[in-house]
Amino acid sequence: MSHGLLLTFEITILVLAIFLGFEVISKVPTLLHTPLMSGTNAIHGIVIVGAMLVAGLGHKDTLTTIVGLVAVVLASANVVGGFVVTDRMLEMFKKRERREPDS
Amino acid sequence: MSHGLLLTFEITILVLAIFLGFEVISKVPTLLHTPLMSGTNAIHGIVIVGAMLVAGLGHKDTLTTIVGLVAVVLASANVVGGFVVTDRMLEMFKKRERREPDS
Amino acid sequence: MRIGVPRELEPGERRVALVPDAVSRLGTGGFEVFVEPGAGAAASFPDKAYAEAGADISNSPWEADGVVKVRKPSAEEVGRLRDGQLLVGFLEPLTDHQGIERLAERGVHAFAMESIPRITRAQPMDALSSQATVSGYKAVLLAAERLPRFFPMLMTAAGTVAPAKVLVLGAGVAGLQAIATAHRLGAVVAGFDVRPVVKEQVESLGATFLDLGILGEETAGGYARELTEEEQRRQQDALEGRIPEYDVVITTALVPGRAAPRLIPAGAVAGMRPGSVIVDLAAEAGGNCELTQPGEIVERESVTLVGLTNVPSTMPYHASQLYARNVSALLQHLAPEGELALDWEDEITAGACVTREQAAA
Amino acid sequence: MRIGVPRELEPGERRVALVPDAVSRLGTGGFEVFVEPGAGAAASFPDKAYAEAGADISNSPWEADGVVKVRKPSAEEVGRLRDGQLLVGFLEPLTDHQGIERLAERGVHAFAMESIPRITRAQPMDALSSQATVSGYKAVLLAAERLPRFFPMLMTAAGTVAPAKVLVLGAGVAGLQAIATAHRLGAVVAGFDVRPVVKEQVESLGATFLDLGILGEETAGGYARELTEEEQRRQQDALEGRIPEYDVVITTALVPGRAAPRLIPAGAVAGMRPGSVIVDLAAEAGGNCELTQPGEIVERESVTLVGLTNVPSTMPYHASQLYARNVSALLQHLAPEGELALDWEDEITAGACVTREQAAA
Amino acid sequence: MSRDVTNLLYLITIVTFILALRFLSHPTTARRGNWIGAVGMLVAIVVTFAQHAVVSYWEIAVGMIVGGSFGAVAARRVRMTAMPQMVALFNGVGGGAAALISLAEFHNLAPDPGSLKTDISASIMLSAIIGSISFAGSMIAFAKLQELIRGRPIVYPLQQPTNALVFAAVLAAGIAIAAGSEQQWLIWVLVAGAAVFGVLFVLPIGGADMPVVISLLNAFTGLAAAATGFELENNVLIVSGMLVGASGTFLTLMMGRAMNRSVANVLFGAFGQLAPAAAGGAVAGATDGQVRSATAEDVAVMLAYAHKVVFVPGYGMAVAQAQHDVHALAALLESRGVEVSYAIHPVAGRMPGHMNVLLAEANVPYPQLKELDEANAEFSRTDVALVIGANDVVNPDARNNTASPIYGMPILNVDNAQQVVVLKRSMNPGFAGIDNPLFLNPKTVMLFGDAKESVDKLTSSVKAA
Amino acid sequence: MSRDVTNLLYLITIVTFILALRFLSHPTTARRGNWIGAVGMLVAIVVTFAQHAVVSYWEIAVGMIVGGSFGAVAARRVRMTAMPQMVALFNGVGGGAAALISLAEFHNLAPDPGSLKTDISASIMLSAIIGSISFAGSMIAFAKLQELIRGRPIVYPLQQPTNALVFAAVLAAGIAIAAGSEQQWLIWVLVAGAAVFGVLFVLPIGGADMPVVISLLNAFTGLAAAATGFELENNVLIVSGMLVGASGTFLTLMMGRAMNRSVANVLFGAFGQLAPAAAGGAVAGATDGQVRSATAEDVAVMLAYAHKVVFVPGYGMAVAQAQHDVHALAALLESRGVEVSYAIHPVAGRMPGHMNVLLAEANVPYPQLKELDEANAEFSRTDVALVIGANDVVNPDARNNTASPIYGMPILNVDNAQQVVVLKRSMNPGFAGIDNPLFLNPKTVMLFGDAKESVDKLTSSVKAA
Ligand SMILES: NC(=O)c1ccc[n+]([C@@H]2O[C@H](COP(=O)([O-])OP(=O)(O)OC[C@H]3O[C@@H](n4cnc5c(N)ncnc54)[C@H](OP(=O)(O)O)[C@@H]3O)[C@@H](O)[C@H]2O)c1
Ligand SMILES: NC(=O)c1ccc[n+]([C@@H]2O[C@H](COP(=O)([O-])OP(=O)(O)OC[C@H]3O[C@@H](n4cnc5c(N)ncnc54)[C@H](OP(=O)(O)O)[C@@H]3O)[C@@H](O)[C@H]2O)c1
Ligand SMILES: NC(=O)c1ccc[n+]([C@@H]2O[C@H](COP(=O)([O-])OP(=O)(O)OC[C@H]3O[C@@H](n4cnc5c(N)ncnc54)[C@H](O)[C@@H]3O)[C@@H](O)[C@H]2O)c1
Ligand SMILES: NC(=O)c1ccc[n+]([C@@H]2O[C@H](COP(=O)([O-])OP(=O)(O)OC[C@H]3O[C@@H](n4cnc5c(N)ncnc54)[C@H](O)[C@@H]3O)[C@@H](O)[C@H]2O)c1
Repeated sequence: MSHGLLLTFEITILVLAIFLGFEVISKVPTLLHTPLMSGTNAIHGIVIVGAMLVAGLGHKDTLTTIVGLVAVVLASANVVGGFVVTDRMLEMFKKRERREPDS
Repeated sequence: MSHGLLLTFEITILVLAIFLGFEVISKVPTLLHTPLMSGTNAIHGIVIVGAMLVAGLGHKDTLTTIVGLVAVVLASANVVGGFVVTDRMLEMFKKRERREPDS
Repeated sequence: MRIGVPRELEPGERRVALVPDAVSRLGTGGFEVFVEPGAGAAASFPDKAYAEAGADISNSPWEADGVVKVRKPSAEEVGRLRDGQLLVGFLEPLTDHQGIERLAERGVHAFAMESIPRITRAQPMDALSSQATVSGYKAVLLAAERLPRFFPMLMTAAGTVAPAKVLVLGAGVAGLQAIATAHRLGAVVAGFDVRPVVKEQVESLGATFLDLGILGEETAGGYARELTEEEQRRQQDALEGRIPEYDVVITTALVPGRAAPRLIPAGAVAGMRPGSVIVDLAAEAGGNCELTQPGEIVERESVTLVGLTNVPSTMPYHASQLYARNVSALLQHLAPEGELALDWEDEITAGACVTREQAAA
Repeated sequence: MRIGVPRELEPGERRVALVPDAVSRLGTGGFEVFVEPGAGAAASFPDKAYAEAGADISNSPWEADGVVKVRKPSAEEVGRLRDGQLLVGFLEPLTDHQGIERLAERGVHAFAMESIPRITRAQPMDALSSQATVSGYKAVLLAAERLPRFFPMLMTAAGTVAPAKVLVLGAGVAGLQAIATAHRLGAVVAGFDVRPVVKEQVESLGATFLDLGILGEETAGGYARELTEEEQRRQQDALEGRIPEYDVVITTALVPGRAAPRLIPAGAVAGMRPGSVIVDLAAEAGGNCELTQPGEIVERESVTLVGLTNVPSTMPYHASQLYARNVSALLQHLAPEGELALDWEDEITAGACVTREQAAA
Repeated sequence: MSRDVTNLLYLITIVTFILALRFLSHPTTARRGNWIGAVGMLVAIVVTFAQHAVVSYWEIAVGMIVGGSFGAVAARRVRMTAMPQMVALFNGVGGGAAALISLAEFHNLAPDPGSLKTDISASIMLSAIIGSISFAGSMIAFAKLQELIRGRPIVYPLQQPTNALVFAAVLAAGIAIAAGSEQQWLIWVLVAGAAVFGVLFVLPIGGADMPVVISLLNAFTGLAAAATGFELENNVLIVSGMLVGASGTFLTLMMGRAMNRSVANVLFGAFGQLAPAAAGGAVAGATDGQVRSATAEDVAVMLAYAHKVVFVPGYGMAVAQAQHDVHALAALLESRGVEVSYAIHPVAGRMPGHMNVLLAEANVPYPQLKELDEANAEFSRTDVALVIGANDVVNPDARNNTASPIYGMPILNVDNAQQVVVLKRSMNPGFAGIDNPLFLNPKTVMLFGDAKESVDKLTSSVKAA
Repeated sequence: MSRDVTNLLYLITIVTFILALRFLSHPTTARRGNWIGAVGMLVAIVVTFAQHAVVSYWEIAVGMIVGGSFGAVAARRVRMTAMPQMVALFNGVGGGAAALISLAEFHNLAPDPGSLKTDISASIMLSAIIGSISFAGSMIAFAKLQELIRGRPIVYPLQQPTNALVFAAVLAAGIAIAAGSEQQWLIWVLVAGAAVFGVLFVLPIGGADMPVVISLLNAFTGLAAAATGFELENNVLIVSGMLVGASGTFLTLMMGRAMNRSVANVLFGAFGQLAPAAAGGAVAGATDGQVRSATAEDVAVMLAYAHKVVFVPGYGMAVAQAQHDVHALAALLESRGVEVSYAIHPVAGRMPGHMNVLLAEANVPYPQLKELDEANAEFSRTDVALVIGANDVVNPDARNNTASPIYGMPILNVDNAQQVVVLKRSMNPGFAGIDNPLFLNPKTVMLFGDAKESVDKLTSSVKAA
């Protein structure tokens, strides 16, 4: 099996992901624009997987490892910060809904 | 690159296709159930590609070729019949919409 | 068949039994109509209109094979009737026994509009309903005109006007129409009746049902059963407590063949705010209010009491139009091709007939 | 400051200048109110209610520092006024020059309710608007009671009742209220006015605008300019052609300080269906209809003409309540802390004042 | 063309199929969607032809012409009412093709030891089983609908054990193949056994339930196609097959829901354990004498594409105080070019003029209100009569049944309209307390629920249509 | 764990991310969606740790703790108002990580000739460029929002040529890498050049437009992550990265639309060729003195999640004859548990009682109507005041501006509510013919359009919310 075949499958995945991405967020209310942006921001923190792979494969030279580790640090900040910020934004949202009647 | 890697990518494709399938047809009106069923029926006529590949690869023995050709015949019927039937169903639909005012 | 339409002689009666439109409709159904000159004038139907509709205004209506009237004939009119002649009108069979006796003596086929059974098939002939519709509507106008207040709520630069509160007692045909009309004008409306099904009907008009905890039953014909004395007392007491909240009370409670139930004792009237109005549509049957003066509009305890006995007649044009339709429907039922063909097996014919040729029914 | 409320003497006038509610409100604003016994009786406000609101019903209202009235004072009443005293009421400054003269002679500070400028700030004092609201509403009731037909459409077992067609000429405050009320009752309503902005206003009430192709202008105060003679003639002609379509015509057209414009010639009345009704709210200013008899209800050409001149007085409770609010707002403007402090620079004070202490304004 | 280039070009087909599905889900775009799908299919075929590994051009072309013409002719000739069995037929041949591909692949690869990796052999067995079930099941469905065999559930003793036995045999053969056995006969047993199971599976299901079964088998064929994609390492087959598999499954569930029945009930109801739900019946397969209930979306599509709609209000509209909502729906339909009027029966409601009062309150223009005679003259050219909480006033017994207590009352002949929709909460009678045969009329669908809520749902659904 | 098993387990993460996105698009489920995403992320991290190829556990763990704590602390500490710059910051570091991965991969693979296939090198260059632009651009966006540098567009002569030049250089290096050059310095030039371009690209964009820019850069980071997925032949990276890339792009377009501006206008507006649209302003970034217009969906969410909503009808409601629709909206909100009332100004409309007549026609219950004083007492505990075609009666000039012709008229103090929404067709004045500063209040958003249509849209949107 050729490397080319794998590539075509990768591209197929890409195309499907594009459609899913569009499909899934069509018709979001404006008020959710910012939290949704923040939520997707957290999701692309998945580069942490790439960073771990690059940093973690033992047989690499020091530069690779160091650059990889810096990438891990950055990506971790993205992941944790992203989810926490989103949660805080949405919390604000929820609170309003939950406010008990004051009359 | 292993055959296993390709398989994982194939499965990834499968998963994405499942989501897309669900996503795309959520909320169809009941009246479209039958045409939509018919339309998807036409789409799985894509097995014709498989049939062509099986029948068309020259170095196979006769049985393969014959069975493949029968598959081509069946799949072609699926493709052509499927699209035509769907179109006829939807045509009926359109006509009603286009009817000119009669008063 | 020839039908005569005499002018109504009852004082204050402005309606007429057939309107020009009905005359032309009957004309195509094999009837000939004799109209007394001036019969429709009070209801805004000039003789010219009758003539154009094909009526004969030169012959006496009493010559015809049948006479249609709104009110029961006077003694003098009864004298002009003859054996076998048809008579249709509000003949008051349950209360005016003497009048019915007289008709029986003359041997007329007399059909009382109020005796037509209230079955689905007979709805086009149901003059009680059509005239009650007029009364219900008009009762609200009578009240609104006499009330020193607005019906609707208004929030204005000169302050807020609170909406009038209207109570309708007895939510039959007239009562429901009154509720609908008062609601339209913007009043806050409540309805009350002893028949349990009425609650939903009142609410279906956007009004509320006043729950007094007193419910009677419905008889087979859809009418209310008369309450027992004990029930009546409880009802009066409950109402006495609630009536002072209202600016307008419209009463329509009737039990066929009985005196109107007493719903509003004098004490309740005294409790009302000065300027309030009571319209008693049951005045003719003695009134639902103790202080009602049948036929008159009086003031008692600073409350205006409207006891008019013939409300539909105050809106003669449409009241006559509807009545004429009822009468035509009955005539077409009794004389399908324009020829009298009385089928005594028929529920409507048998039910509406109060006297027959040569013998009382 | 002490304010007196005398009983209105004008025949048929049932309103009162201050109601108990206004009395208590003024009480907290530094005013003392003297009410003549029986002043509010015709409007359903008993003396007891005034007393409970803090009014003094033992002193003569004429003793007070200011007198508030609905109608202009009679000659006899003017005699009881004194120099520097405050007088508030409908003083008819544009038409009753003699009366104003007399007031000037007495040296009273006279403020005419109808002269309050129609600016935003003065809206709570705008008695023309508040009383016109009453008139507009009542005009429809007067018409509906007298019309031998239904206003609403009804499709019944006894046939269909067509809705009444109502035309309202002049769609100012009263006209718009009439349109709204007739529409509520279910009539098919059209409105007409010479001011171009009115079309949208009529439509905002769910009615249609009758387009006669005649449009005048609006003056600075929001009033209509008087039409030229040529325009008037064209209007009459156009209306004469259209009016027979309608069952009810309500007219409210006025131009301040002039006789009411003639909109409906006798010919148009003759063209109407028998039983139709015209309510002329401009009767006091001579009437919009040629046949109107100011102050009376007459029948002409089988059409009922309602020419009552004091319609608000037929609904005295709410008319008084609104008027009292207007008067209180003016009093509070003229005497902010309960002490008279007339600021002649102020647009409202200057505009509403018709005579001043010792000298005519 | 190399295989990789082919696979990239197949992406075009994938995209068109996704778009086709999206478009098919919307009434206004559905037809366009079908065309887009057809174009994508053409691309896939051309691209496959161009792949240099494919050599037997002529044979394939002839095969395609044979199969294609059959499909085209059959699809064009058939009557509109026979459409469902056509879908079953074409679905069956698609499933058959998938099964045959697996058969050929196995035959082709098995003799070459080691060439059959576990995932490939598992795919072969799956597509063979599913394709074969789909083929045989669809043929039975076709035969039932075409009335070649009787439509009623066919049951016989020991049905369940038989089915289980056949299925177990198929499964055993399948596991053997997946486990690496390369015996040729296994695949024949597999295909044949699955076909038998397909027959047994569909036989006990009644004709009225066939649409749901066909939809399920349709999803099966999609899955079979996806499995062949794994066999052939082909992206377009995997994606398209799975799209159909997933959307078809969802669609099957929705169809079941529209019939008020669970899919399990449809499939296994005949075995007697699960009694069919009493109230509902299939919209597509109902026959005279049955009450059919529809969803708001369904009715909304009828309304949105109608030319003329007549509203028939009754006491139920008053009880629900739905007059404002009714006017909003009518105004929406008008804005879409539908001709709207209201048929007012003289005794609708509980007082003379009841409907007038309410509709005037909601500002319905008077000219849209039609009296009995006028309305009855219009029904024959009415697409949809929407009965809102009326009952007695539209009861055809008043016309036909001399024994009925309301015989002789003139009624609104809504049954002259093309379609009748009745909005009420239950099958309860109205004022007169009598049953209404209108509700059993094949033209009629019921939309159960409070009139106000139903009308609101209709309004939102019409907006979406 | 083998790489293939890892890849299969990554599917869990993929599924959670898809669900997270779906849930995030809906107000009621958004928070749950975020949690689902976080769980999926955890799965991916654990799975990656478990892969036997990964060896430097400790270094990685320390790196994660360092980065993670910074992220957690920064995210928790920041004030609510500073959220947007936080998003920019975290987006930037994500982009930076992607660029660094590419740098490391190139450094790792390039010395080993032939190991760099074209697709891999192309991916490396794409993720390096895009990631680097996203990193630098986000940092500038952060600095602008944090007011470390001034927020206004920064322009200077020859800006465009400079940008073009930098971009050309980056592109040249990229092409060289993709073409197979394995020079180490090329990648450094690429990364550095892209970073410079990122800076230059964002500098000229104004602070108010930053949300759109951040959204775009967010999509960029997603694309960069997807590209690293190609480098590493990793499915979760490809799918997740592309999901973010696609949804982020769409979101950017929607944000632009919500601001009534094209994205091109936002990005290149400062260059002067495209003047910013006069009417609209960003909802998120508007400042005092600007008219902000909102969409119906936006307002619908405000209403649906409010505790108390006060409707303020005026002459515009009458003109639009929207009273029935207003009542329908109010009833819908009530059914969702929102407390609803109507504030009736004594001179709203054109005749005394104008609003009363209309609202009574629509059957609005009398107790819900509040007089001026009563209503004003309620506004301070009102979440949303919905002004429907009123103007003069809510003009705060009547309270504050002695020069105003309406000074002294008591008005409805809607500006005491948390938020004010004004429904009218334009910025035209009302009866008094004067401007209304309420419309410029930062609390106010305008929903332009005919009142009836706007209210209808709100009703459908509230139903969907
Ligand atoms: N107009 C008059 O003057 C008058 C006077 C007295 C009697 N009547 C009689 O009343 C009848 C009128 O006929 P009609 O067709 O208008 O009414 P109907 O025959 O009484 O039927 C009304 C139907 O509305 C349904 N309904 C009740 N509430 C509902 C709600 N909230 N939502 C949805 N549906 C609801 C009921 O079915 P569910 O319970 O299943 O929902 C009922 O079957 C005639 O028989 C007439 O003779 C008329
Ligand atoms: N109540 C009375 O008795 C009375 C009598 C006479 C005068 N007035 C005066 O009238 C004013 C009343 O205040 P108000 O706030 O009710 O009205 P307003 O100040 O006149 O404002 C009405 C607003 O509604 C908008 N509008 C008009 N048609 C619309 C439509 N179809 N859809 C959406 N919006 C529409 C207009 O803006 P767009 O054009 O931008 O849409 C206008 O700004 C006061 O100044 C009062 O003094 C009152
Ligand atoms: N199906 C048909 O064909 C048809 C046609 C017309 C009327 N109807 C029905 O006939 C019934 C009678 O109508 P009607 O208006 O002629 O009745 P009615 O004039 O005899 O009485 C008026 C109302 O007063 C009520 N009432 C009696 N005693 C009362 C008491 N003590 N307190 C309070 N209310 C009291 C009655 O229940 C009735 O609703 C109604 O239900 C009406 O719907 C049916
Ligand atoms: N902004 C405010 O504070 C305020 C307050 C109250 C009233 N107003 C406005 O003042 C205006 C006058 O109201 P009004 O009711 O007191 O007016 P009015 O009583 O003087 O006149 C009644 C109506 O008759 C109309 N009219 C005059 N000549 C006519 C003719 N030949 N044909 C037809 N119609 C004719 C006028 O245009 C007016 O609409 C209205 O526009 C009202 O809205 C404004």
